[in-house]
Amino acid sequence: MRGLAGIPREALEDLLFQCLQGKLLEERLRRSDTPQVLSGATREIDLRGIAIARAMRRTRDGKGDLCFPGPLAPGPALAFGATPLEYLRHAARTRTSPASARSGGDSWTDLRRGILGWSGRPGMMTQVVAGAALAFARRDADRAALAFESFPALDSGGWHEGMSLAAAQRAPVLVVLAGRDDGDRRSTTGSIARAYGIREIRAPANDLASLFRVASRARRRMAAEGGPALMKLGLLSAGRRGALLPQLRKQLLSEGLLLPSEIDAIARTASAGVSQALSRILREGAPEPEDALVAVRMDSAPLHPWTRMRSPSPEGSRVPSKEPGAVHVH
Amino acid sequence: MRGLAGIPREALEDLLFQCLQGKLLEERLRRSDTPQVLSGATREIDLRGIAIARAMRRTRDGKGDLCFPGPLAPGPALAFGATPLEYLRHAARTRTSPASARSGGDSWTDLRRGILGWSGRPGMMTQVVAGAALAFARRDADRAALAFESFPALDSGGWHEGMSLAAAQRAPVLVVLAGRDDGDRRSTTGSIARAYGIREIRAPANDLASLFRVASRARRRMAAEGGPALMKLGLLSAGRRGALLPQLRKQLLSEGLLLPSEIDAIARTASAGVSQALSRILREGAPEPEDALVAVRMDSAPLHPWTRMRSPSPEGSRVPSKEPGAVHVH
Amino acid sequence: MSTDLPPQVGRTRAGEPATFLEAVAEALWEEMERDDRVFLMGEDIGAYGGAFKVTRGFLDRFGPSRVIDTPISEGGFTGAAAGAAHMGLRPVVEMQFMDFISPAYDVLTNYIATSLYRGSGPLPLVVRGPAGGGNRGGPFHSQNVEMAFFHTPGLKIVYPSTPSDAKGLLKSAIRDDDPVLFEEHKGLYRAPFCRETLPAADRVVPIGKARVALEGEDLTIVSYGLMVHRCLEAAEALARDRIRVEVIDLRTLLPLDEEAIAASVRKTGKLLIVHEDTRTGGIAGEIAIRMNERAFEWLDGPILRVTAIDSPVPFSGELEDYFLPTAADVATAGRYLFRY
Amino acid sequence: MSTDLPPQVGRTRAGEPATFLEAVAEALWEEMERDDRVFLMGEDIGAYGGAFKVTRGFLDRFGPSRVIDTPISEGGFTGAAAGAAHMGLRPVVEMQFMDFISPAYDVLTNYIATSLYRGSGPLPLVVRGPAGGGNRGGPFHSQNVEMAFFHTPGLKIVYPSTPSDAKGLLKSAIRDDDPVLFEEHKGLYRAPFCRETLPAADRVVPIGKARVALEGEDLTIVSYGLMVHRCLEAAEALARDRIRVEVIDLRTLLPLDEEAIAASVRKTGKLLIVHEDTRTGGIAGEIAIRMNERAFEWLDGPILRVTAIDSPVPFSGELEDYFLPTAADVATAGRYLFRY
Ligand SMILES: Cc1ncc(C[n+]2csc(CCOP(=O)(O)OP(=O)(O)O)c2C)c(N)n1
Ligand SMILES: Cc1ncc(C[n+]2csc(CCOP(=O)(O)OP(=O)(O)O)c2C)c(N)n1
Ligand SMILES: [Mg+2]
Ligand SMILES: [Mg+2]
Repeated sequence: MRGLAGIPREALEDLLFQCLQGKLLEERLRRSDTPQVLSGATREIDLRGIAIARAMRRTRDGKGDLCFPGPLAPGPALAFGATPLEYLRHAARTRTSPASARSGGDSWTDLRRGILGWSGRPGMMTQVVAGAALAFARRDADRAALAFESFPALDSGGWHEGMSLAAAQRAPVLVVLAGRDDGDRRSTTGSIARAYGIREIRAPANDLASLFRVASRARRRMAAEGGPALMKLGLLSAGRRGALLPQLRKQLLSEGLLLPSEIDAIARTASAGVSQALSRILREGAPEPEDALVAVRMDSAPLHPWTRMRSPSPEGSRVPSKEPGAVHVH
Repeated sequence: MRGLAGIPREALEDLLFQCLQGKLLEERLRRSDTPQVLSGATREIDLRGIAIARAMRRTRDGKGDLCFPGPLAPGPALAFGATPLEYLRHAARTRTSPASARSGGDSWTDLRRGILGWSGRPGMMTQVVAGAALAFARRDADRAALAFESFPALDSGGWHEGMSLAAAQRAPVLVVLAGRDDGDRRSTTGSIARAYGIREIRAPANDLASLFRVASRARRRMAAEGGPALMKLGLLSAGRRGALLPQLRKQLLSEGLLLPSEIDAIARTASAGVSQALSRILREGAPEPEDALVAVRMDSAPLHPWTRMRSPSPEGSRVPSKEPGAVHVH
Repeated sequence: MSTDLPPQVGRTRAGEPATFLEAVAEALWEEMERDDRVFLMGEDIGAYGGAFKVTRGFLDRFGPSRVIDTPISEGGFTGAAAGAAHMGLRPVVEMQFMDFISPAYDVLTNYIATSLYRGSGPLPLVVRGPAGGGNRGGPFHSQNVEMAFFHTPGLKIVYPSTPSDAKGLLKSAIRDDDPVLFEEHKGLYRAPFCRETLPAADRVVPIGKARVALEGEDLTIVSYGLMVHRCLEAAEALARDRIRVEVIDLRTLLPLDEEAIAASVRKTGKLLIVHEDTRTGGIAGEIAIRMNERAFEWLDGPILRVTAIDSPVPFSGELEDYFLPTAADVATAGRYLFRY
Repeated sequence: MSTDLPPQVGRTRAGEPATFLEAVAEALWEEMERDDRVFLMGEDIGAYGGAFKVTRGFLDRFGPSRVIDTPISEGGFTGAAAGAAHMGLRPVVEMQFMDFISPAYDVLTNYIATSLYRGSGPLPLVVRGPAGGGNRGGPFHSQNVEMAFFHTPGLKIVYPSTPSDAKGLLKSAIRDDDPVLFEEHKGLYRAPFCRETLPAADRVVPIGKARVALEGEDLTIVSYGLMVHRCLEAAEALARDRIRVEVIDLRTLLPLDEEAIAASVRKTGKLLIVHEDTRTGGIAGEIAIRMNERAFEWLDGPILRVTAIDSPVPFSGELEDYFLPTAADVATAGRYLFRY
């Protein structure tokens, strides 16, 4: 199949909207007047991640597919329904950020939407996602998992153990290799897939519609047959990256799927959302220091401030100290 | 090449001697009158490990090849010059055991001979051996490393990271997959080798001479060109295992390389060595308890026995205790 | 159905006393029957029934999707357990020996322990397995692993000393919404001296609460796991010298029940800590400073400890016996501290 | 040749003061020049010069066989370092951030730390890297890792607080026959307040010896790393209240120089321990029990501690500042303990 044939209109609208949103966000964040607090956010948003993630089954009840956006974050997270404002909150470390400003990078989880954050270990999340997929295989007919990893992550034992386990357990997880470089591997994605006895998915073209279609097909097959699959996204030159969105727009027009006025409306909505998010983020407050004390165990009472010696002897003294000038603390 | 053609006579004598030694040791240890203290030692000695290890360049000055005997221990260690008595000391945990009775399993190292012991982590030693091979690649023209691992060990991240690093650094290490089972891998040794971009060595036959030859060739090539290689030893039925040594003997005779009397002499030497080792081991003393305190750091003084409260207050008391009957300890 | 129960999970239903190992097996079995979200992962736990046969017969009863044989990849399957826990399941991961938790150190401390704090939700999972020395296992099959994780906020660590605690605490651990490490001392698994008839009812023991194993007025001894039994032996010996020892069994190491220790120290004025684990960096240190913070004025002598030696666990029997703390060591220290 | 030295290794030769980072770089450079067995492994340390540019220019000078860029596999390359050390080389492994040592936990604690004990000979290798918080790095780029390894017999742990100690101790670590973990606080790397003019001569600082950073009579404060500077600030504040503080900089955490601490405590009678690392299971505990064992009779107040909060390192600046101990916290505790 070529062009957009066979892709549902709703998916195409979404894809266009999310790609526009991503592109606008990226452009706005790159402008020289971007506030300092957002400096960590100005990374490229690879639209291919959006196209692949959009092919998953997304719900908002925690019963859809699962996605670890990895090195293509935040694209896939946006495709799973995260808003630009959430992303900016996360980048700006505000009180209302998805992780309450307690953790950064892409450590941002929203399980109802199916977004899974990480602990900054390239490769490790393939284990976690494999375990989630294992749960799907056991309990839910129609769920699958998606993980974006990078080539350098493949060298880690964490990735290997995750992939190996997913293969042994036939867990439905699609691992997409993407990132800013190809690494210097001495082997192909196909040979790696064969070493684990799993499927290789070829992403023959880099246009968004083809990627969506390939990912949809891989997802259907995983959900039906189980078992992981491996897919590689090649590097794109800046020019070809920039051409992805215009090409989608052109296809939509030339195949008569959306009218110019409809495309404009979608673009306006995306733009308004991004603008709103940007102006809103600057008004959002810094986190409360006490949030650093947030419980790390379910039953832990908020940590008492004893650390800081405000009450250095909570039990008090049985006998008064002998030192002159000693104080009695309770 | 077939038969024994091209294998140096010295190597053949050694091979025969070591295989006979291994076989005798195994048989004696399996007998019902084996002393209890050696119960941990009665494992099969796979002669194929001896044939492969004998193909390495062994010296006694710490400048030869290196071998981690792994799941085929102690065969390859014997081939690297370890004596049956050392093996029995290790198994019987005597004071004079290679690890001073402090550690067991195959955690037995003799770096002058080129034997490397482990810490009981399947797969991990491929890292260590890769690092040694890296040192060879850097400093020594003609050294190579050999590691025996098992199929289940391949699932570990440790193995993967070791193999990956060896491949990236072109370290000369031959990893032989051997063990009591083949695992349930969904892939072949060849596909695994290709995933790391390394050579697969085929072990077409299981006769000792062929294995020796294949390993010799692999070693020569590693030392010349660098880079790791992967080789699989298949499972052998008990019958075929039992046939390995008779076949070698037959080849030696039929190709006229050793006279029956020479073979007998070698067999007698091997037998005498094993008998001596067995009778000697029973007279060797248990370790001294203080050896448990052996320094774990180079500069650590022998640990003081404070732990046991023999001298609970080494510094003594500044003021006498107020308790009636208190003692003053110095 | 109870007629064809695997033997190690049928003691209590048959009204017989259970060993420590059987108590663990019963807890697993009952929790799996009670809650189908609970499932097991580990090496050789299925067809083979586990290295110590804790899970013998589980595969037949619960099937391969709830009794999962894993490859040798402790990091990988612990990470996978986290993923399954995210999805609402309640994994119980077996380490064949607790020593093998070390390849999972990274995922446990960085991903699993931090999940709740990072806003990624609770991760209810249990990592359990046989721990401890005295079994001639050598340095890699005898370790106590609590101190590798004690410093990690977000984890809980449980180390019971009796069958009834093992069963009740393992049930609590499985129902707990936090990740729990659960150590089972091999020396207790089949020990005849600690067989117990367990209540038939579903009884849980709360995590985070220590237990007074013996009441006394003169000296507090704090311990956990197998060493509790050594301390009780020592207490008997000391009782013959009219030294009345209070033995506190921590049961949970993290969070530490400092209130229970402080209460005892305020009564006795003397504190001895006993652990089988090696000395430097053992839990005795944390207890010592907490008691400095909370009960310094009540201390009538230094806080002391009896522990293993700072060395890997030796392989040979002679060396291992010397390495491990004994009841006699505890009694010597107790006598010294009493007289202090 | 010294004319084309990379800038970060040329300060001392040029007679200029060096930052902490430059002191580390100089130690590496000089040791590599002195001994061709020394080589480096780590992520992006070659062409890129390292995440913090400690090894900029090293690849050009020493070539790719002595400055080895590794894949992302901390366990693997630490294990490989052990293999190279077995063969007589002296590897120095860089963790890009010290946090990333956790995947190497297994090989470090089980293989490397036990080697000498197992009769496998010494394993001279160094694992070094940037540690500590205050840099807005969040939970995975701000950790102090000492307590993950403090419990492991066979390792040494060094955590210097000044450029001259960093240089002298790193040289010692590289020449040491034991595996040494070497933590470098990021907050010291380029801190102007701790620039120092270093002696041009080859000077080593012995491992295992603490340093009296400030002499005093009233109160002992023990610390290490960046926190030593906070303690010195606090001591200044306390001096204005006529409280004379003795500040001990541990420099080496393992083996712990308990003699130096005990000597000070016997003089002052009061002990406060300060560490940036989180509270429960921190080194303060071990110091507390050692001082109970060795100096209890001299204690005129409880042993107390000021530490970070028991939580992962928070990401946002506001939260991290609240999480970390400050000089003011130390002063408050010091004042309290003085008056006790
Ligand atoms: C265990 C561990 N080792 C190293 C790092 C540091 N690290 C984070 S990302 C990264 C490079 C990953 O390369 P790639 O996945 O290609 O990402 P990109 O080049 O797109 O940034 C490294 C070395 C880490 N976070 N964790
Ligand atoms: C990290 C770790 N996990 C698990 C084990 C336990 N273990 C030791 S050998 C082994 C099986 C290895 O299988 P294989 O290599 O085939 O050995 P064989 O079957 O020949 O005994 C297992 C699970 C271990 N020693 N270390
Ligand atoms: Mg990259
Ligand atoms: Mg096997």
